[in-house]
Amino acid sequence: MTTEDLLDKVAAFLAEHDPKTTDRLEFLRARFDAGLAWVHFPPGCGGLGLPIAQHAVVEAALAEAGAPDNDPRRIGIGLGMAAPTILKHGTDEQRARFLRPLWTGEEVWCQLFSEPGAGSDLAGLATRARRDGDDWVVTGQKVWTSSAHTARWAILVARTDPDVPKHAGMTYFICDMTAPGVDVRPLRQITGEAEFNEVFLTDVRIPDAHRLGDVGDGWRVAQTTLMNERVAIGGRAVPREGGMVGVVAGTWREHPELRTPELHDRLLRLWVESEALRLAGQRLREGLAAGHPGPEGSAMKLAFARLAQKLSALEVEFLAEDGLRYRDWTMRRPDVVDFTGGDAGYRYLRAKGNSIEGGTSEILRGIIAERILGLPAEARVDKDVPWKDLPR
Amino acid sequence: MTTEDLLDKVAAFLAEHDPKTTDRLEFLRARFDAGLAWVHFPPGCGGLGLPIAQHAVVEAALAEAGAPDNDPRRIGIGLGMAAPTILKHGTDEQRARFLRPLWTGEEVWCQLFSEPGAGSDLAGLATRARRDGDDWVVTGQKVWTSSAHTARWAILVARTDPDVPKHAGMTYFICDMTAPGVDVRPLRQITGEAEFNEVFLTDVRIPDAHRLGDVGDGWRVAQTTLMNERVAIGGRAVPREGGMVGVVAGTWREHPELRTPELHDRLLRLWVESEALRLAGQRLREGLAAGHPGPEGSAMKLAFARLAQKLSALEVEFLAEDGLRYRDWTMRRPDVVDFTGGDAGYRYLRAKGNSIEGGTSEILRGIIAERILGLPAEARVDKDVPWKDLPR
Amino acid sequence: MGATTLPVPEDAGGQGAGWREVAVVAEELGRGVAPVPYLGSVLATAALLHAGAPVPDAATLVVPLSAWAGGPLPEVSVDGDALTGTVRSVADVRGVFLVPAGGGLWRTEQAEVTPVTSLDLTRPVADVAFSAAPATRVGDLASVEHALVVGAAVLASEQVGIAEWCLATTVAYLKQRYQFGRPVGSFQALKHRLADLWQEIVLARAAAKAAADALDGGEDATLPAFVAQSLCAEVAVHAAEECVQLHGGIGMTWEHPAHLYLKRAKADEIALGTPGRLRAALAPLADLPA
Amino acid sequence: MGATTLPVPEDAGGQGAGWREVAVVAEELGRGVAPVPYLGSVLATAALLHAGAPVPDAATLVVPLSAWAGGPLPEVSVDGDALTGTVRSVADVRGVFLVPAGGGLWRTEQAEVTPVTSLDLTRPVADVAFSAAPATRVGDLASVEHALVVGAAVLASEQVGIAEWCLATTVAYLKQRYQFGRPVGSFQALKHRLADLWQEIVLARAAAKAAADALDGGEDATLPAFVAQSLCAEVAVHAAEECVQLHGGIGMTWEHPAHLYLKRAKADEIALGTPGRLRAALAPLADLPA
Repeated sequence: MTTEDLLDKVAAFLAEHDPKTTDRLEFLRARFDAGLAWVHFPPGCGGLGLPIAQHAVVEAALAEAGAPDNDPRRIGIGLGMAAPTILKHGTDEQRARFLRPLWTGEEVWCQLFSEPGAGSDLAGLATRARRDGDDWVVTGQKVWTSSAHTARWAILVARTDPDVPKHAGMTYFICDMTAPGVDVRPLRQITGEAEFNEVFLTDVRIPDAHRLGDVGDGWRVAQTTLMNERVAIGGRAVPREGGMVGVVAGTWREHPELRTPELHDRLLRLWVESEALRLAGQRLREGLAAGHPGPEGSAMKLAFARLAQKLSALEVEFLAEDGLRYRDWTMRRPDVVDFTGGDAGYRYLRAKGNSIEGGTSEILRGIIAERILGLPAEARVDKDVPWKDLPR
Repeated sequence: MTTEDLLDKVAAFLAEHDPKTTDRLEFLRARFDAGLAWVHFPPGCGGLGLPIAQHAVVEAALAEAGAPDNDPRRIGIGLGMAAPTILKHGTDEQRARFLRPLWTGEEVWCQLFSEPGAGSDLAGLATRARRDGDDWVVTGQKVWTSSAHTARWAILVARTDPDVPKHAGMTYFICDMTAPGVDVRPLRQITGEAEFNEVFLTDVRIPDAHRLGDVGDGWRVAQTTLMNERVAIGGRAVPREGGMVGVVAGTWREHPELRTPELHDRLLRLWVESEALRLAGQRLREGLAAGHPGPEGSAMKLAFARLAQKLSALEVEFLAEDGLRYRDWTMRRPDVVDFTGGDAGYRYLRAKGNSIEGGTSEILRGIIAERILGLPAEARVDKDVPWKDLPR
Repeated sequence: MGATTLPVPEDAGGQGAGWREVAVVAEELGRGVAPVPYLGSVLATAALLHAGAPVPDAATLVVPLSAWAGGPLPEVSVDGDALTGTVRSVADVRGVFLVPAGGGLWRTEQAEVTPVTSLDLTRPVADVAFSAAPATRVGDLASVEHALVVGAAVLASEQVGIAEWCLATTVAYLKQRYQFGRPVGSFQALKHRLADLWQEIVLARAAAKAAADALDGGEDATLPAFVAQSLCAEVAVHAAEECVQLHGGIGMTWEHPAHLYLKRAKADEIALGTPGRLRAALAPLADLPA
Repeated sequence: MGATTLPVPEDAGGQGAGWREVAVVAEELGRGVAPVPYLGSVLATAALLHAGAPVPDAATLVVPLSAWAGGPLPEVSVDGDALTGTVRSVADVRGVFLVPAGGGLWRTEQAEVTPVTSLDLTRPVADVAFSAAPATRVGDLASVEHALVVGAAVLASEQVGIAEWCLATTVAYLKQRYQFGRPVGSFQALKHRLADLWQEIVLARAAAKAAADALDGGEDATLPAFVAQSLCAEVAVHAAEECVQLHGGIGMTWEHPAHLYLKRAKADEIALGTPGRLRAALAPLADLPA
C-alpha cells in the first residue's frame, strides 16, 4: 500500500468516525477494527501488515485530525512487551481475545518476570507452575512490577520443570491479575514513592489455554518480550536539551550566584555528551528508517543512565543549600514515572534506577562485549546443571 | 641489642674505617663483614639479626659520618629481590658466594622472570630447563629485563617439568649472565629509550649448585622475590609535592598565561589526591614501625600509577603549544629511570608503564579483591591441567 | 550525644578529649548513619571554645549546613543588640543559637525554627529566623571560620565511616548473592570496581586522620581539613552509589538501609562546602592560583 | 594527498567534494595514523575558500596547531606589506604561507622554517619565522576563524578513526592472547571497559558526523564542531590509553604500532583547542555562561 493509499484509508475512516463526535472508546475500538491501530500488525490483529515505518504516517494524520490516543504511557507494558509476544507466540484465540482491549487500554497489562532471587539472571527464577488437569497452579514471588495494582493481565514466566537446566524448564503464561491467590503489595523506593509492586502468587490457577508457546519454551518466548523492551530505547526524537540536561541547564541559568568554574566545566562536559547522545539517537533512527538497524541502542541506554545520574548529581551539588532539602517523603503511587519531575533530590535518587531497570548497566556491558565486540564468553557453570542443583 | 649499643658499634666501626681515608669498596666490604650492611640479615650474611627498624639507625649514623653508600638505585634488583630470596631459600654456600658482592655492588643482578607469553601469568612461562648431568640446560626468551646489559647474575625461573600443572613444574635458578648462550638485546619503549632488554637463552648451562630451592619448587621461591618487590612500594618518606605532582605544580606556577578554570580544578583534585597518597604512605610506615603492617601498599601502587598518569596527561594539555613537542626520540639506554625526568611528553609516556610494570593494575585489583576484601575467586581453568596441555 | 562536651577541657566541665577522639566518634556514627545531632554539636562547641565562651548543654551554630570557611554567610543584621534575618538549611537545631552577624558571633535564645524536609533523613535541617531577637556578643567571625574548619575535618571522618560501611556491606552481599550459578562477588568486573573503591578509601582515611591530627596540632588546620573534606566527600558518595548499584534492585528499596547512606553521603558532600568549592578555597593555601 | 583540492569547486580546479567527504577521508587517515599533511591542507584550503582566494597546490595556515577559533593567536606584525614574527608548533608546513597578522590574512612565500621534534611522530611540527617577509593580503581574520572551525570538525572524524582502530586492535589482541589458560578477552573486567569504550565511540561518531554535516549545511558550524572536537579528542585519547594498557608490556614497546596512536591522539587532543578550552568557548553558544 502506498502512503497515499494509506492516507486515503485514514481519511475514509475519519469521515466515518468523526473524533469530535465519537465516544473515545468507541473510536479506539473502531480504529483497531479498521487495522489502523498498529499498521505493521497483521489484518485482524489491529493492523494491515504494512512496514513499521508506515505507522508514523497514520499517527500523524490522526493526531492532526484531533483523534484521541490510547494513552500509550499508561499501557506501555501491554503495547511494548505483551502485544508483540502474543502476536508472535500466541494462538489465534489468544490474539483475538487479548490484543484489542490491550490496545484500546480497556485492559492494562503488567509483567511478572523478575524475582528477588532472579534479577539479572532471569533464567534462574523459582516461581513454580505445576500442571493440574487443564490448569496450572502457580506459586512464587515476583518483584519490580509496575502497574500491577491497575493491571487486569500479566505476562508471567514460571518454572515448570526444575529437573532440567534452567533455560529449558520455564514456561510463559498469561496470568489473570484478579484471580484468587494474587496479592499485590506496593514496593517503596529510595525516592519515597512506590512505582513498583511485589506480587505474591499463592496457588494461582491459570488455564492451560493461557499458556503462551510450548511447555518448556518460556525462555525463547521471553526473548521476544525483552527484545521489544530494548528496541523502545532511543525510539523517539528528542530536541536539543531534551530530558535531564535541559532541566539542569535551566537551573544553572536561573542561579548565577551559585555558579563555580568547576561546576561550569562539569556541566559543559555533560551538555556535550547529552548532545552527542541525542545525535546518536538521530543516527539510530535514520539507520532504522533506511533498513540498517544499528547496535547503538545499547550504547544509548548505558549513556542515558550515566548522564542522567551525573547531571542530577551535579544539580544537587550546584543548589547546595537547597540541595540539602527534599520535596516530600510521603509514599505515593504514581501512575506514570517522570525521571525529570520532582526536585533535584528526587531526580538524583530516581536516576539511580536508570542503570538497574530494564537490564543493569553491568549486564548490558557484558552483552555489548560479547555480541557486539565479539569478545569470548566466560565459562558458564549454570548451563548444563539441573536448575534444582544450582547454588543460590 | 639496644639502639645505644648499636650506635656504639657503628662508632667503633667508623673509628676503624674512616670514610675520609678508606677506599670506597674496601669500606663497603668491611661494613658488610661487620654486620652493618643490613642489620636485619643474620650474622655472617652482612647483618646482626636485628629488627628491620634498626637498619635506619645505622644508615642515618653512617650517612652523617659521610660514609659512601652502595648506590642502591643501581643495584635495586639485587638488593630488593635477589638478596631476600637467596637468604631465605639459598644454601650456606650460595649465601657466602653471592650476598657480599651483591651488596657492595661489585656484582649487579637482574631478573629473568617475564616472558612474551607470560606477563601477568608468570606461572605460564615456557623457558625450559632440562637436566644434563650436574648441569641444567636452559632455552627460552625473557623480556622486560632491566640492567641485563650490566648484570653479572640473574635470578631465573624456568620450566623443568611440562607434564605437571603449571605451578608445580618450575624451578628457580641463579644464571650467569656471562655464560655462553645468553644474548641480551635492548628493547625500545614508547618513550624512545631502551630501559629494558629482551634476553634470549640458547642452551645456557647452569650448574645444579646454582639452583635455588628444590626442583619443582620455583613458584614458591619466586613468591619470596615478588613479595619483596611489593614491599618496596611506599617505602620511603616523601615531602608534600614530592614526585609528579610537584613537577606539574611547578609548571602551573611558571605559566599563568596558560591557566584555565577547567585545568585548575583538575590540578587541585590531583594535588589533593597526591597529598592523600603521601599521607597514606606515612600511615603505612607508621604502622610498619609499630609492628602493624597494613595492606595499604597495594592501594598506593594503584593510586601512584593513576595519579602519575593523570598529572602528566594534564601537564601536556596545559602546555598546549609546547605539549606538541618532544625532547628527543634518540634511542638511549638510561642507567637509572627517572619518572619525573625529561619533558612533559616524556613523563606522560613513561607514566603509562606505571600501571604495567611490577604487576599490572588489573592483576593488582584482583589481588585486592580476593586477598584483602575476601571476594570469591573465579573458577580457574589452569590449576589442574598439565602445563603442556594449556591453550596459549 | 556527648559531642558537645567531648572536647571541652575538664576544668570547664567537659571530658577533655581531643578533636582526634571527636573524629573517631564521628567515624563510628557515620558507619551507623546515626540520627544524632553530633555534627551540629561539633560546630557549636568548636566556635564557643575558640571564642573562649562557656559551652552549654545544647547549642546551634546558625549557618547553612552548606557553608564553608572563607565562603559567603547569610546576612543577619544587628541593630543594637537585636538580631534580624533568616538562615536556611541549618542542621541539628537545638539549644541556644550562636549567630554570625555584623562581623561578630552572637548568642541568643529567641528564634523561630521551621523544620524543612531534608534530603538526608538522618540529619534534620531547619530554617531559623530572627526578628529583633535580643542577643549577646560572644566572639568574632574568626570563631565561626574556625568552627567550619573543625567541622570539615570531623565530617571527613564521618564520611570515611559511611564509605567503609558501604564497601563492607556490598562485599558481604556479593559474597552471598548468587546469579548465574555463581556468587555475584566472583564476577571480575565487580571485583575490580570494589578494589578501586577500597583504594580510594585508603587514601580518604589517611587524609581524614591527618586532618583530625591537625586540629589537635595547634597549627592552622584549614589545608588538611579541606584536603580531607573534598576527598572524603567524593569517596563517600562514590561508595554509597556503588553500594546501591551493586545491590541491584534491593538497593533501590526503602527497606534496605543503603538509601540512608546514599542520602547522608550526598548531603554530606554539600555540607561544609562542596568538594569543588573547597578545592577552590584551598588553591591559595597550596600556592596554586587560578 | 588530495586534501587541498578535495573541497575546492570543480570550476576552480578542485574535485568539488563536500566537507563531509573530507571528513570521511580524515577518519580513514586516522585509522591508519597516516603520516600525511592532510590536516594542514584542510586548514589552508578552508581559509582560502572562505576568503575567495585561489587555492595553490600546497599551502600552510601559519597558526600553532594548538590554536582554536576564538582563542589567542601569536602576534605577527605587519609593516607596510612586510610580515615579522614567529609562530611556534605549526603542523604540516609546506607550500606558501598564509599568515594571520594585523587583523588580516596574508600570503607570503618567504619564511624560515625550523622543524622541531614533535610528540606525534606522524604529524611534524615546525616553528615558522618571518623577517620583513613581503606579503599580499588575501582575506581577513574571519577566514582564519572559519578554517579553525572546519579543522576542528574534520579532526573529530580523524579522532573517531583513531579510536576505532584502537578498540578493534585491542579486541583482536585480547581474543588471541591467552593468560591463565583463557583468552584474556574473556576476563569480565576488561570486557566491561571495552564495552564502555565502545559506547563512548558511538557517541563520538554521532557528534563527528553531525559536525561534518554542519560544515556542508551552510549555517555556522562552530557549536557542532566544538561539541565534536571536545568529545572526540577525549575519546581518542581514552581509546589509545586503553589500547596501550590492555596490550600489557607489548603496547609499551616501539615495535608495536599502539604508541603511534597514543602520540597522535594526545597531540590531537591539543590540536585546534584542548577539550577544556573548547568547552569554555562553546559555553556562550550553548547559553551556559560561567
